[in-house]
Amino acid sequence: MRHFLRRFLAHKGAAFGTFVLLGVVLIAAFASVLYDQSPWMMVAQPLIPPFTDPAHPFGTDMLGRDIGAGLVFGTRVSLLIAVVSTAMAVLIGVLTGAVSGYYGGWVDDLLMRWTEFFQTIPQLAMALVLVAIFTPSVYSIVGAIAVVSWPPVARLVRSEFMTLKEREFTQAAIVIGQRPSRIIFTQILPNAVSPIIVTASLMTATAILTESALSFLGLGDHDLMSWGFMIGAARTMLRDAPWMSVWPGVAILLAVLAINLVGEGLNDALNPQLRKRGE
Amino acid sequence: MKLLYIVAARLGKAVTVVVGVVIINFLLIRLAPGDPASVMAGDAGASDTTYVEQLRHQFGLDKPLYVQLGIYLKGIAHLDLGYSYQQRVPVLSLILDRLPATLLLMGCAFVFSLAAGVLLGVFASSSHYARRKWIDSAVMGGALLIYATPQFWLALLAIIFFSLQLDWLPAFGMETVGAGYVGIQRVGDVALHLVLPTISLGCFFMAVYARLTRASMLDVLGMDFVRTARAKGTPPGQIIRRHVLRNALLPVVTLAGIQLGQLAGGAVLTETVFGWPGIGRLMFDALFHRDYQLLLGVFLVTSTMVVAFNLLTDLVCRLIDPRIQARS
Amino acid sequence: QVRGGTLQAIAQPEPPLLMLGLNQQTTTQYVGGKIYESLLTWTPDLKPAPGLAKAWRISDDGKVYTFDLQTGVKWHDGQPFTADDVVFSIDKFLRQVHPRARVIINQFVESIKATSPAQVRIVLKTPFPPFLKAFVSDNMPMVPKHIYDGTDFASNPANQHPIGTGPFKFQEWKKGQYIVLVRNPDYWRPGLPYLDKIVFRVIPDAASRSVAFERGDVQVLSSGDVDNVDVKRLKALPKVTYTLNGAEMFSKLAYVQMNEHKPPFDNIKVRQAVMAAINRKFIVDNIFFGIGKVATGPISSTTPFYDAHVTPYTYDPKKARQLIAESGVDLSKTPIRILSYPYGSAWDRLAEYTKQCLEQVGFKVSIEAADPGTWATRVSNFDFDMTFSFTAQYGDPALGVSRLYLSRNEVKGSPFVNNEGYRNPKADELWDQAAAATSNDMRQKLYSQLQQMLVDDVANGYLFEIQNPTLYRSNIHNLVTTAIGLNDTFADVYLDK
Amino acid sequence: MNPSHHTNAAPLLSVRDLSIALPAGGERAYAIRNVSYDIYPGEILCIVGESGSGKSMSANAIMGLLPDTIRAQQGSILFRGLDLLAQDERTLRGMRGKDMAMIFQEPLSALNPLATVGDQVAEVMRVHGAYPGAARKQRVLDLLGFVGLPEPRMLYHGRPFQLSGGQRQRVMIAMALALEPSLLIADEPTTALDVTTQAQILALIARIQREKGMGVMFVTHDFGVVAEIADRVAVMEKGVLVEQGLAAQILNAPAHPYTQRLIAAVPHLRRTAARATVAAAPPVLEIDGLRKTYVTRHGGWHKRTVQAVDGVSFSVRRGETLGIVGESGSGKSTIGKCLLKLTGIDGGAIRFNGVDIAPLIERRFRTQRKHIQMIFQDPFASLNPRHTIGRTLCDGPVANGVPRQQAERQAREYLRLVELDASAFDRYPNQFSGGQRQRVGIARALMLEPQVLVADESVSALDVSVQAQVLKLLQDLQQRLQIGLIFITHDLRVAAQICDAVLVMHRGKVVERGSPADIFDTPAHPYTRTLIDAIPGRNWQPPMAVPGPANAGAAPSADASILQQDGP
Ligand SMILES: Nc1ncnc2c1ncn2[C@@H]1O[C@H](COP(=O)(O)OP(=O)(O)OP(=O)(O)O)[C@@H](O)[C@H]1O
Ligand SMILES: Nc1ncnc2c1ncn2[C@@H]1O[C@H](COP(=O)(O)OP(=O)(O)OP(=O)(O)O)[C@@H](O)[C@H]1O
Ligand SMILES: [Mg+2]
Ligand SMILES: [Mg+2]
Repeated sequence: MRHFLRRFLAHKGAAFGTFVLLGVVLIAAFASVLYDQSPWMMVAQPLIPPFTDPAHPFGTDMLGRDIGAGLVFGTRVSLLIAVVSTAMAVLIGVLTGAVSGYYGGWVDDLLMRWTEFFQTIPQLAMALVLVAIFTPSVYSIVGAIAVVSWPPVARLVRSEFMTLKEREFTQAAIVIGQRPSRIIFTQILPNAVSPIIVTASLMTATAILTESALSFLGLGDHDLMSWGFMIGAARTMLRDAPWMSVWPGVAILLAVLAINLVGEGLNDALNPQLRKRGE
Repeated sequence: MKLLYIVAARLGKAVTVVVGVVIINFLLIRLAPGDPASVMAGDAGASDTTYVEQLRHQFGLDKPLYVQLGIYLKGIAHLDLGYSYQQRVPVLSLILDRLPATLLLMGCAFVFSLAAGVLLGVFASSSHYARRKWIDSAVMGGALLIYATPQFWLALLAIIFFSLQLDWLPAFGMETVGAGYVGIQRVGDVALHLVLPTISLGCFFMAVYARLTRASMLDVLGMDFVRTARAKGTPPGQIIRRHVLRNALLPVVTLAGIQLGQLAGGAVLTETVFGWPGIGRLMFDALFHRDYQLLLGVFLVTSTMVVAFNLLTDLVCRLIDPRIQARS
Repeated sequence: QVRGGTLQAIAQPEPPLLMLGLNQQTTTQYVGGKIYESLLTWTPDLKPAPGLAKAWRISDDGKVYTFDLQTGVKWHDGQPFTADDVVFSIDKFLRQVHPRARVIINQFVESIKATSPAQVRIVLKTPFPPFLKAFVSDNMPMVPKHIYDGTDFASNPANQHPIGTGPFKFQEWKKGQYIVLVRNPDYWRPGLPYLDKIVFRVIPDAASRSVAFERGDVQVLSSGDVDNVDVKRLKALPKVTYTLNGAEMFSKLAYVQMNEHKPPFDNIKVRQAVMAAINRKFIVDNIFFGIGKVATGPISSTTPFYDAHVTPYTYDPKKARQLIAESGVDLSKTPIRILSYPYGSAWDRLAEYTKQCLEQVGFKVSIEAADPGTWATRVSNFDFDMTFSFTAQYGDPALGVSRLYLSRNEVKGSPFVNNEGYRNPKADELWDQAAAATSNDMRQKLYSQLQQMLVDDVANGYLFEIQNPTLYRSNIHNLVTTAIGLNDTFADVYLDK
Repeated sequence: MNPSHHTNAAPLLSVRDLSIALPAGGERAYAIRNVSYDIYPGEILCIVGESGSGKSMSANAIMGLLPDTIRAQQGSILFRGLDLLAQDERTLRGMRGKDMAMIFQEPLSALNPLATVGDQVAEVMRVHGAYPGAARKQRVLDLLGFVGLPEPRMLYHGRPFQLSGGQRQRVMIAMALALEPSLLIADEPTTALDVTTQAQILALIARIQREKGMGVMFVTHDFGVVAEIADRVAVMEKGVLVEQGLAAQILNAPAHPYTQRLIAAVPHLRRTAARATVAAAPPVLEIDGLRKTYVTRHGGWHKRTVQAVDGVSFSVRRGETLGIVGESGSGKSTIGKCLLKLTGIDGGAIRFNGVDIAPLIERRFRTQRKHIQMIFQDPFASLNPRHTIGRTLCDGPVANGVPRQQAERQAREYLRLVELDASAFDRYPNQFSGGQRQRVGIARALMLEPQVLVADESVSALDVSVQAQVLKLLQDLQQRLQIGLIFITHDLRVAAQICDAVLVMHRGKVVERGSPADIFDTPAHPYTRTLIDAIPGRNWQPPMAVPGPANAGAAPSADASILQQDGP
């Protein structure tokens, strides 16, 4: 573990990513300390440019809402949506992929056909349809992102399982008489965790982008302040109040960047291939 | 012969998948509140109930769901994708109207992202291999930055900068309307219009390809046969070109197949921002108007395309790597 | 006046169809209004002017309408336009397919006959003074009998290649890109139109549309083409003309609709509290960027029979809280959901603003997003607590206002009727009397009474009168000359060189 | 073998005082230290030593193919008087493949999977500008023929995956020979191959060396191979060259204790004493007419069937050791898999204590599993890297309904039995050496107190010295617990050493059976004879009376040294 940490932090990008991500998480956690009022609250003159009013360093939007508050509370929502949807996608993907890869045969055939159904429709299109159908809300957005992003996880886990189940320690587990469910969860899964973690970290980043795209197209949750929502709302003000979209744009960029860097760091640290080459 | 069999078998599977997609979507869409009649009433800004009922009857929406599904599937079997409720035109002709624009943008963005991405990836990895790591870091850092930027944001900024401030490129649409260009002039005009959407659509995947190519190249560079090549006295440039690239390309091709599939559904965001008359926007509008048949038609066409691209990817992979043929 | 030139405009959202009888979306009216005509046109002060009818007479009892048609009018395919076409259009075509016209026709028209090839006589069942106002192109477009009679109107191939009598003929429609109309050389008004061509472009994104105007790619922006925030910037550009005229016939009015079928909004005091909790001036200034005018009641100031002397509501959160206290309603037990109105970002902002205001006075509020399909269905089925909406008034309260309040219009299944569930027998009676009264004084009296009543009851929460900014390059002339503004025929529009 | 030339010729290659440092954090600070040796033209120098002793490092250093992170620190490598360490990459590149060539260990991965065989062989000529034009293709074909590949014309356009391991290794050799280098470095070129192929390749290298008069550096860890081809031998231990000399001298009269220990651990083809024969108890396991056919789909309708096991019958009693030998692909592992029901069978019966277990479904058979256990081949792959040893050991009893506490007690007991430290219980597999891991594997199998134990190549992956320890342990325990042991191996020396009876398999069929003595001394079947002839260095008998710890396996001290070497 300590080895792993050292390797991970030796990666400069990963260290930076972790630093930013920690900051983002802290901001999310202490949002209500930083700003005691709801981000929806109209607290000042509309359209104060940034850095002109010390009370509102990030400026205000057309309703006089503090952009800073929006950013801070948006962190919470964007992160939540990203993390929850990724968790759901990983859960579905891992279950499907594990069963499919472990049992093979017709079970595999059936599950893979099912997976294909979801892969055949382009992701964003599918997400749009789902959100529109189940009416835009944080639940439907999270659900839709999860639904469109699990198939790659399933495929990944499936292929991991297909190789791992041929590994001798799995065979050993069969030979000593363990049940399939135990073998799947205690023997194979822990060994497939690192690629899953890496994929999940990247999916989290994609989820933030997807949420913002949905918001941009008018399918965000109107009760929750998210970065995507802020950009979507600022779109019409792009010319007159560019700061309204620049701030959340930068926030998304930073968060996605950080998560990616962390993902890459994890990848390098967890990937024995690279380790062997002594990098 | 063998190839033919594979293609036939895959086609069989593909058809089931596409039919499955259609059925699932058919049922899914019906879960949505509202139907085409109510949306039309809403758009008209007025209505009375009998009018709405009458529309429903006219569209056949008053029949039981399974009957509607049956009718629809029977239509598909005869290549009849039905009628758009909103636009009162056969769905197929609407889609065919939009398809060329989608294919054009898709093709350009695909070629751009793949070519630029692979080049960047190869460049970065060979810099890394040649121990010029800072070049590698710079290229990859740039790629990561592009990857992390929301696409529509980039697109909006591009319009403002390149077409408004600099006035270099047209901001939207597919061609200059009413200019009456023909032949080469028209090609040039369309090409100019393509630049911004292609770049803003392709950028994301370019970054993805660059990263993937680089990682894959570095993986292959660590393999034993590279050492064999070095032991023969092969210079680094040749090692990269003759040995590494082809071996590293396989995951890139696989991903490219997936990207093509994603593009097949049109690019709603890009089409929205650049007013590109593609299939993504058609789908989006159909969705909001509950234009069921049109929406299903779009899905049918795009999923058919996705399946076709998957098949194509498979074949390309087989060409690149003959081992796959032997293995399956 | 100079002949020639191409006018570039925007059709957004892209109309599904140009056949005005079958579709009434705003853009269909905009584009279709150049192809189809009605019997009359209306001046900005809502006086009738000749259209396809050169003269018209109303009998003293207000029941018989006689129209003398223009002569020498031809359909775009060369067939002559006659009284038979008028009879067919009204009696068969519109009666069957037009969601608004059919209501009027079914309710009031007893018979319609061609008395000569150039004269039509319509007999009403009861007097209905606003009847004449129905004769505008979007409500009563004239359609060719020789093409539609005996066919399935909805699937007639001519819908894709519309044939009307207007100054412009349909030429080409590249779906998702543009629609091209060309000059009709056989137009019945000699020498007109001036323009050779009108191109309507499809540009889905509002920001891109304003860029298009700035770059000069399009020369006209109709209201809604760009967000209000951009209007301010665009109208300050050199050689750009800005006008709010041309919407007199529609006089759209925005309101907050509260579901009076259930608590808490079944309580008048709660509704009054809402009116006091919202700063409507702020809405107009900051959400709609000053384009609009705070409304006083259900009838717009640009619609006849408007009465300004009703109880005013002012922004007063304290009063709102007091009203809630008086109502005895426990707001914590009745959380409300605002169903957002899916027609643009300003409406989203309005929902967000309203939510903040209401929470300030003690409501518990959440916002539900919806797409147009969901919105229409839920409002039609009374499945909402609060939402926003706006409707056009069509130049007369009897055409565009009463439909929202009559208790007989409180039926599930369609939006833009009495969805809020306002029930007041006294008001119903007044509406009917006012619609049938033949004297304008009488009507004014009845409508004044109604306005006071609806405002007191907060039948809907009247927010503001929507103004329609039109922006165009200053070398364009005669663009907005009638009560329907850009939806008119453009026969007189010309470009300076 | 002709060791007389040193005196009159200058060395072809002369390694002097070479030290190579390892990056920090490794198991030791240097890969090799102060190593010096010479290679003369026309001789084969074998470098032996156990895994990790630095054999490959010194070979790679000569070619200038050390990993990026590793550098030679001091010393010199003189090739015909030219110090290779002082040359720039361009010069070295010009020499590689032309003056010196290398054959790598892994025939699977050392060839570019996507390029044709012909192109890959021709490449070495292309980069050095030799044999231009049509001559080049002819040269490639000649080379392919020279290394004994069939149908060179067809192979020219073939790709590596279409070749067997032995054939690939021949392609590598052809590549190395293309420009007739004066120095050939072969890094374990036969380790991945089965005995018969190994014998062919060794013969080939020896022949080439004689014909072309090259100097050959041959890296191996197998003393049999050394005995087969070496002129001179250098022995390495943990990066240090401990002994070098003429082959005969090192093999038969090793001077350094480490060399002595290594040689003592080489299994003997002849067993020292016959074991007490097993009582005529009823067989615990009887196999009758076992058949297994693999069907692989080849793209379309074409099927390829492999008769992996074809009508095999045998039986094992408790306390008896049955060896199954045969070349690679003869179906040995498949028998093991069938016995454990890890794969379905296509015919025959598997009677365990008289009951046919073949038709049982998995759920029913699971309760019986504990009686038939297996020790897996690869000590690295067979332990779940994410579980502690304790957990791995307890999993079996727990799965069979034993309470966890009791299982843990039992596990500690077995750890002692296989001579592992009690602290092993809480450690992870990566903290153990290969030999220790294999002991864990044995303990895992024994935890369930099986009546039958299948050991599939259980010691093949281990170094000779460790191999000897593990074999000893296994034999002891098997006797103590009266287990019917089925020992699968391709190493005839090992089989000869521990089995009571041996089956010889060839293409899925049993071609001969009998006691080890019968089989190795008087093989009846021609195939058996080929197999025995292929044993490298079969004419060499490791000296018995080597002083020092001959019974290294039982000695805890040896264990401790392994722990230090491979520990975390
Ligand atoms: N790329 C590398 N990075 C760091 N250490 C390495 C690397 N390659 C080898 N080593 C270490 O160098 C030492 C010598 O390794 P080498 O490969 O020469 O052993 P070997 O004698 O060839 O063993 P084997 O018989 O297993 O091939 C070992 O301790 C090994 O762990
Ligand atoms: N899963 C499989 N599918 C198809 N063929 C297989 C499979 N497993 C083994 N075979 C084939 O069956 C034959 C016997 O294989 P097996 O693994 O039993 O050989 P082996 O004697 O154990 O060889 P080795 O010494 O290399 O381990 C071989 O030809 C092999 O290619
Ligand atoms: Mg080695
Ligand atoms: Mg085997």
